[in-house]
Amino acid sequence: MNLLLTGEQRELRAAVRSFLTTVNPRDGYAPSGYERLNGELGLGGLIVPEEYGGSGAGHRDLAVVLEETGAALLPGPFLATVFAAIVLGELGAKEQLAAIAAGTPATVGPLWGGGVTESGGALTGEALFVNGAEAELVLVRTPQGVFACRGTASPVETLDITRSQARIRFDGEPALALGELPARASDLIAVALAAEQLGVLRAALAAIVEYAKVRVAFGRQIGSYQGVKHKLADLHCALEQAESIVRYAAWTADEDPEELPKAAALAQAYVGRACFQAAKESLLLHGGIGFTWEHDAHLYYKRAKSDEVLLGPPRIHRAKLADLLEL
Amino acid sequence: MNLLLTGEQRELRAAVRSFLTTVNPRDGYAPSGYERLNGELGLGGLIVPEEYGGSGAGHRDLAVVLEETGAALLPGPFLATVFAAIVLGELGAKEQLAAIAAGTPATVGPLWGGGVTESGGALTGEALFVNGAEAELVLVRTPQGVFACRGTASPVETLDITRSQARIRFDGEPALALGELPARASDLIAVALAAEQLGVLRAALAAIVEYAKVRVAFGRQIGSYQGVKHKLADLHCALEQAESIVRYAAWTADEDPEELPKAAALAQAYVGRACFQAAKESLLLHGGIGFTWEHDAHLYYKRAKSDEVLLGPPRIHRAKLADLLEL
Amino acid sequence: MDLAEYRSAARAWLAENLPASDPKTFMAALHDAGYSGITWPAEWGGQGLTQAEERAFAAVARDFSLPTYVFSIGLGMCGPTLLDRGTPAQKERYVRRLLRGEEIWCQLFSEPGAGSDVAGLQAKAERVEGGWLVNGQKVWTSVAQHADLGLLLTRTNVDVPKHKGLTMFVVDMHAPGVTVRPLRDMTGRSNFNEIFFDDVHIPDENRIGDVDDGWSVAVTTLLHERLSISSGVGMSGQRDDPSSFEALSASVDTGDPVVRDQLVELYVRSRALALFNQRLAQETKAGIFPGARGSAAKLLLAELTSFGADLGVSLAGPEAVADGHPLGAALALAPALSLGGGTNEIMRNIIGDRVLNLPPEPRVDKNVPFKDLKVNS
Amino acid sequence: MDLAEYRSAARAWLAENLPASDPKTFMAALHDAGYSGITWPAEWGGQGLTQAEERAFAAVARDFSLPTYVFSIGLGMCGPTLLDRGTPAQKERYVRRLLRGEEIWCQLFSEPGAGSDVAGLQAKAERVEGGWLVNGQKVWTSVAQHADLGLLLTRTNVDVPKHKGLTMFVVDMHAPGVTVRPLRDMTGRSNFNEIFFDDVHIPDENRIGDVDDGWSVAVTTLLHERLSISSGVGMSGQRDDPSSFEALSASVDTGDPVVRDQLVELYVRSRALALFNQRLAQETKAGIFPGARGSAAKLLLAELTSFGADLGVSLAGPEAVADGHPLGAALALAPALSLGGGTNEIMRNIIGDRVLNLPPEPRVDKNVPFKDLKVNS
Repeated sequence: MNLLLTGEQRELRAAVRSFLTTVNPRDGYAPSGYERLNGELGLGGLIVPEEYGGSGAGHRDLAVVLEETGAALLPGPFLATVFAAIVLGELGAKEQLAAIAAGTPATVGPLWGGGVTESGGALTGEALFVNGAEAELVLVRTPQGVFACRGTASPVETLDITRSQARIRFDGEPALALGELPARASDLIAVALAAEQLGVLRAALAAIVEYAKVRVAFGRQIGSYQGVKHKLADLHCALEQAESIVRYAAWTADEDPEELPKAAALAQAYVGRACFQAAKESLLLHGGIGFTWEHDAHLYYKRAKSDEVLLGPPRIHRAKLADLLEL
Repeated sequence: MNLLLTGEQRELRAAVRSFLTTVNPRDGYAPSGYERLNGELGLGGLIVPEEYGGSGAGHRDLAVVLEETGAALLPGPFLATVFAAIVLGELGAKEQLAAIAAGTPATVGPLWGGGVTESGGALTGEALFVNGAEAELVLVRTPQGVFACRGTASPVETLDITRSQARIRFDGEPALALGELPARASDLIAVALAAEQLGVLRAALAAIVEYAKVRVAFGRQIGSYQGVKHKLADLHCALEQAESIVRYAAWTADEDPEELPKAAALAQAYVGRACFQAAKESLLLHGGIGFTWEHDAHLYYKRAKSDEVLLGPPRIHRAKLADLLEL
Repeated sequence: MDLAEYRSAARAWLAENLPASDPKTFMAALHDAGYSGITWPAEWGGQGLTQAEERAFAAVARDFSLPTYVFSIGLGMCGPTLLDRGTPAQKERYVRRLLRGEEIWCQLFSEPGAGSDVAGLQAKAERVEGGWLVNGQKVWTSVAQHADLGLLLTRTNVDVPKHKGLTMFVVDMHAPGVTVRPLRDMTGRSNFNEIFFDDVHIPDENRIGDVDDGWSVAVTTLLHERLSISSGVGMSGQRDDPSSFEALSASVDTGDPVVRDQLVELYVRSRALALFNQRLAQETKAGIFPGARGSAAKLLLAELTSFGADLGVSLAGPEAVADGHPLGAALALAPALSLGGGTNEIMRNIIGDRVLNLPPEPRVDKNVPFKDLKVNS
Repeated sequence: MDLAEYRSAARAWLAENLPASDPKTFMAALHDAGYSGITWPAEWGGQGLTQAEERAFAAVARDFSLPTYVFSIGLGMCGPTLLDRGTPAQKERYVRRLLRGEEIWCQLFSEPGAGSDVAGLQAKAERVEGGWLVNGQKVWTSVAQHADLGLLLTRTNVDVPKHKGLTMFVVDMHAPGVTVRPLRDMTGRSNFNEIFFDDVHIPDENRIGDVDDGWSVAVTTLLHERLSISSGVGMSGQRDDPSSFEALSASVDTGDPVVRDQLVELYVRSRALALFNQRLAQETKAGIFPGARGSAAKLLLAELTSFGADLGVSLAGPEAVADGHPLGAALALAPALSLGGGTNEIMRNIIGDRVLNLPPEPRVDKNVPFKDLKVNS
């Protein structure tokens, strides 16, 4: 088992990080930015096999990238497309994988609960889809399996303004059957999300650590007070553990399929919680400025919470762990 | 509803507190001390009706006394006798109540789980009894009801050296049937225990607050560091809430029988946990000295934990609350 | 008139006069009826009655919805400060109109660079012909967009330690050079304002207290602020809160024992705080002043609010963060309670220092002239 | 010899020589076989090999039970300090015998009045004819009852700030005036000792480093202490711990979903720390020195241990606190991990200061002569 980044992964991280410095999380989906992301950096088809035009990278590489897009709160359908690529990869849907490698924005949903059913090759119902309005390829989870189908998308108001969602309605649209969703796809999605959460955690902590070095109260920097310092030390401990878990879970995704389900549930159970805690403390320790709309603290806070419930109420990951541990 | 102490209760508290200053929690059961406690202070029969020789006091008064005996870690069968008096009071067992008012040390058990059964007027089995070796009057909970019966007591090693326990074995000893245990008795026992826990919490917190004012590290008192100060502030918040809950629960015991079950479960769910947290933090913040046998910090820590599980694993109180709240 | 009569008269009056067409008209009528400034001296427009009547009216008023929000800063903080520290002429000029709702007040202490450390503020007032000239910025000001007058704390001396160079004024919010700008907060709404002072002239007769003695005046105001917050905490509003125990146990599926256990935790914490607040209220009624212990109630409320909103969203799942769901909105608002009226860290300091009497931190800002002190730029 | 051969030779040797009849005999044999002081210079009795061999041996040794506990302070702290800071004569005199187990060492820094703040110690050494005279008390000393020699930190100057008036010595534990008294701790056992020094004479040749420069020597020792603690944390011992996830899920009734959820919490925390420790170990192997980040692992282990013991007793109920139940014993021992090797608060300071580079606390003890400093009486 290897929990360290390779030299190549460090280079990948540096390239992605450098690209993302230009991103403003409030700007929403910028197709031109995604063209560069998919083109020059080749991130869109990162985990798509080379034979379909992708980079054929593993989940450890993917985790490195998602940590950075999470830290930057990258808006637009990047994560949604990753989720779709994971599902298509597990289903072996060549044509759609090629489309993703070519830069087609995609999504899969609903990620929790139901709402859409198939009958006679057509879909009926309604559900929430991450970036449902931006996606050109929409994968729909139904009790009858996964289908590709465009419905009518209406954007909804989201707590996390950096990640749009849409309610997509299906009124008997014909759908392309792609097969039953393998359980492994859900686990891989959980690991990918945890990698994003690790990035959000790291960025939220870094922001308050820097602020604590310069903000002054009662004649000294607030980071010199143990009331602040000890909280930040605890968050650093959480970050170290979260990073270790994400590296491990990504490693099982690539190398140890039997351990993957447990590692994926562990990653959601630990990292999701730690990420929200860090974002919350970061916001609070910023004081009044952290409560303003203009400051980014609330973007991390809201992304952290939205991520924590993205795949369902967080208790489902713990319940899954209890089952896997045969408690 | 009244959550404040009356003038009389303040006097009672002062008298008990003054008496208890002479108590050393490591000395074990001192019958001579109990003679004064039961005689001069009249605490043994505090809640025994006046017609049976007691003081006929209410549960609010009892809570005031137990808070003090808890804070002093009074060794010996005081709490066990209170539990027995509660059970006998609810059963209306006049003769035994009179014995208690006259100073007979008593106990009731097992407080959790089973182990003893009745058949043909005789008891068989074995169970743990708080102060089982010191008690002259032993009340035994069986599936067939409550019985008075002396078995063969063997003291056991306890984590909490300030409160002895014994395993009592019954080999067909004839037993006096006292009736079915009313649910109310269990609630009253839970409230009484919470009052003791409030005292332990208060004393553990007071000890570390005083130490933090005098102990010096790096040239200043440790209480001036926010790392210590903020922890103590949080414990103070817990103390304020614990006191409020105990006053309320004792009030329902006297005045609002319908609310008592919920209040009793609330008291155990909140105060038991808060008490152990305070005792633990108190010990840890004492530093090395708190780890020594000679220092009293570990006595509070162990009493707090032993109290928290005295009536069973603490989750039972929360489960009861869930039922009572019809969740 | 005994209290029962007082209460029923108050109830009858409120029933008759509510809902009101306009806050200012209502306030004037409330004052005419004798319910504004119940404990304030009659000399300045109050009723000169006791805490008993005030509490009785407050208890009755809880069943109604009074349109008095814009007057709350004046009634809770500015008015009491004027009564404590104003000259007779100032009381004459301001208090009655405040009680009648003729002038709306706001409070101008906090600055972007001086939050927890209010005394580190930098907005400066310089002596000029006939008064003072004010330049600087204030923030987190409620109701400023409606206010006619403001209680303004300024720096008048940088050559002395920070607490010793402040002066308090009443400022005309309509004066030239005063700009009020709504401050959008993380909920997406504007609950507060920023105020900019650009060469604003204030006559010296508007000064409250002595020159450079403004901190002692501010302490009075802040004391009244804390009292008005802590007397209210946890006592009401539970019904409307989507993350309260009552609301959550009605809205989430309790089939899972783990969910039930988490709701029990919320119940336990909520009851613990509610009972503590009731005990504090009973003590106050019995003449025991809660003092700094009120900070414990404020801290606990902030933490409970945060815990409840977090739990609520976690239990409800993805739907709670879309479509303006009330639980998502509660989560966005929750930090307000941890930041307004003193952060959690400040509350813990107060409890440690003033309730537990722990030794203070070494102060690096106590004896340093303000101009030499490390401050936020 | 490649590492695989090295490993299998070590395994064969350990299998042949264990269990041993007597620790000292075993240590001498271990040295003769070339497994004591693997990375230490050959000149002073070490093997002069690399970290690779040391790690290989440690990995093999984990499958055996080596009777080396009484030598652990010498091997982990005193020996490395001598190698770093001793004179050639001192190295010649002490190091080889230490590696061969001929002399047992202990470390004498902590005092009742100087725990977290080691440099605030008061045991004093005064210059006398031919050396020094030591008076004072030390505490929390492991293996002192077996020790032949001790590394002793003393105060030699009270007219300078506290860090600048300390001197380090090697003390003969059998010298007249040295009294070792077992210290009973809250577990009821004596895991540590108190040491009293009453006019104990130490020759000047036993001084390590310069007069009044003992703090820099102590820093070396403490660095080695932290390394030897943090390299071990969380890596083993889980199997024997009754409050580990594995043990608890086997011993408690998991019929209640709430119990299962609490065990999941324990599992999550345990795995989180175990994986962090594995990552640190992999980094170390890759040449990335963990430094102060090891304090995070130590803090997390202390908190996990406390959490597990508390949970275990709570799940097991009344039986866990009677009859010497292993869970009760675990609860009594749990605080040791939060107190030994630096308290949780000290760990948080280290993480804040040295990992996050946060600004330091204002220091009131930095430039004050020791005699004027506030210390514990």
